[in-house]
Amino acid sequence: MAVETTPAVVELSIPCRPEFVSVARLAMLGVASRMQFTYDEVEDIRLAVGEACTTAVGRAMNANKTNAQITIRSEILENKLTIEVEDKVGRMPEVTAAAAPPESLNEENLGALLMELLVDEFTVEPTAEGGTRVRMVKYAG
Amino acid sequence: MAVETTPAVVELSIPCRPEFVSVARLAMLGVASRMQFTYDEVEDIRLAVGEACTTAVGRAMNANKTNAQITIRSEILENKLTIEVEDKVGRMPEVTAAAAPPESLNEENLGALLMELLVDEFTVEPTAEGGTRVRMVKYAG
Amino acid sequence: MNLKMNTRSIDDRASLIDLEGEIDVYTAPNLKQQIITLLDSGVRHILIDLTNVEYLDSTALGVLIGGLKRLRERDGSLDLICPNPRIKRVFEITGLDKIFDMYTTEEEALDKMRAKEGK
Amino acid sequence: MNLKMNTRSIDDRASLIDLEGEIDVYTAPNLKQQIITLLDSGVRHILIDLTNVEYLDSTALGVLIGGLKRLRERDGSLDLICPNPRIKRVFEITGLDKIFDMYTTEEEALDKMRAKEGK
Ligand SMILES: Nc1ncnc2c1ncn2[C@@H]1O[C@H](COP(=O)(O)OP(=O)(O)O)[C@@H](O)[C@H]1O
Ligand SMILES: Nc1ncnc2c1ncn2[C@@H]1O[C@H](COP(=O)(O)OP(=O)(O)O)[C@@H](O)[C@H]1O
Repeated sequence: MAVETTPAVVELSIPCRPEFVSVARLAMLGVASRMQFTYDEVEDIRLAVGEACTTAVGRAMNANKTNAQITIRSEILENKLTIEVEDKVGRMPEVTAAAAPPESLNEENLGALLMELLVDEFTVEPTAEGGTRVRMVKYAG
Repeated sequence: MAVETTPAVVELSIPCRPEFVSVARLAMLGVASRMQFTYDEVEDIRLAVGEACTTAVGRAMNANKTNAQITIRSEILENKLTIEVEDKVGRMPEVTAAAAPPESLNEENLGALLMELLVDEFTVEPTAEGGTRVRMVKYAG
Repeated sequence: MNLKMNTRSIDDRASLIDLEGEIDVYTAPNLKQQIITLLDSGVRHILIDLTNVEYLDSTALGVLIGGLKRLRERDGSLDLICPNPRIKRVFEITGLDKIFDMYTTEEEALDKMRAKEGK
Repeated sequence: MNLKMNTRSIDDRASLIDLEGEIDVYTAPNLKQQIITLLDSGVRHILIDLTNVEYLDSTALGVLIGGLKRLRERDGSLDLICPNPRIKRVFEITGLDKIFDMYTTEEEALDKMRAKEGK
């Protein structure tokens, strides 16, 4: 069994605006590609991170806070990738994605549903600064 | 003429190790692709940033400091991209790339030569923390 | 990393939107606008070709669902051409493959759409 | 984003290394090792096919220059197949296109290499 060692850390900060979400996706593609993930798992991670940033951008646009930054922090261990996406633009609304019938899905709960489905662990918590922290864990191999 | 406004900032921190340089390249590809650069200019930026990180990784490996981080900070204005690559792993040696005949080029001065050729402004300075800061500016359009 | 959009008229009630690139929070509004423009011009059957789409997120799904609703309200249709298994998978895991009529080739999709127009 | 390497023997003194992907500070050591292995096994003419290389940096150039020096010291050669203008440009702006023999097709490169072996 692999011994847990100190994780490598990649941290990215982008403006909370639609045109920068692709920067986060590309950076995560780079991180995940260097790990033991399959091609499909790398795609899952790219989409999950894109969704996490997209909810923040949506809330930032509603709150007129597109000057804020989003932080995407990855902790990389041999077979475990932990990603925390943190914003300062308000709380992510409670979502009941899994229960909803497909017809009633809107963008917001679709995003939450995708994140839940694409990673192994998915938690959302409000931050002390009045924002949201999405934490996702994906295991490789 | 375009009015200078507050730049958008993208900041990335990666471990000073060979396998993470591609993460910086991908993130910069994302940043540059969203600006008014031509396809060739985007490639130039990708390579220049790769070279800046690579010199830091080389010095980190020599100094046994691969636990350090490299910071890649981009300031994005409508037609001006400023990139600062900063490390804490010693000084970049003086390079006299432009003067050297091609035969005498080694990896180190090749890297410096490429950076000089690929961006519009290129400066190297030691940091207070005993590292190096490479500053590159590229104008779009 | 952008979205290229190519719209082509099939007949006065039907159009095909050919997409290439990434449909995300940055580019999806362009697709939404295009759907609205077609609707306003009287188009009732829209075929969206996702063959060359290499990324698509919840924003894209939202726009497609919205378009589908609007068109169905007007007895129209919004169908998808989606041979790429990665992209198809996003519809499958969200259950949206049950909401959209999805085809693998343009030919097949056009046949089915003409049938819908017929009735 | 990795480097795929495929080595094929042309004759007992010549080999072709077909590369695909990115040659950078992470992957260049593999190429260096492969060149050294070939040298140690008696190969004196190496042809490197960069057709499917989509990124190459100073580390890659350093390995190629080092290989070229070692082979020339032994009356050998290290030539490049490089049809991709983006990759070729990196050699051109650094002046290295004057140091390496660079070809557009494998056929052309093999012809010239056989001529070198001949003398
Ligand atoms: N005419 C339209 N064409 C395409 N997409 C639309 C349209 N109207 C709304 N949408 C999108 O569809 C999604 C859900 O549709 P719906 O609930 O009908 O929208 P609305 O918020 O206008 O009531 C929304 O996310 C919206 O972005
Ligand atoms: N046998 C070899 N094969 C491929 N590359 C080499 C070899 N030896 C050295 N190199 C690379 O070539 C570059 C310069 O070559 P050279 O000056 O001959 O190397 P050295 O440092 O061994 O004297 C170095 O960056 C090194 O990485």
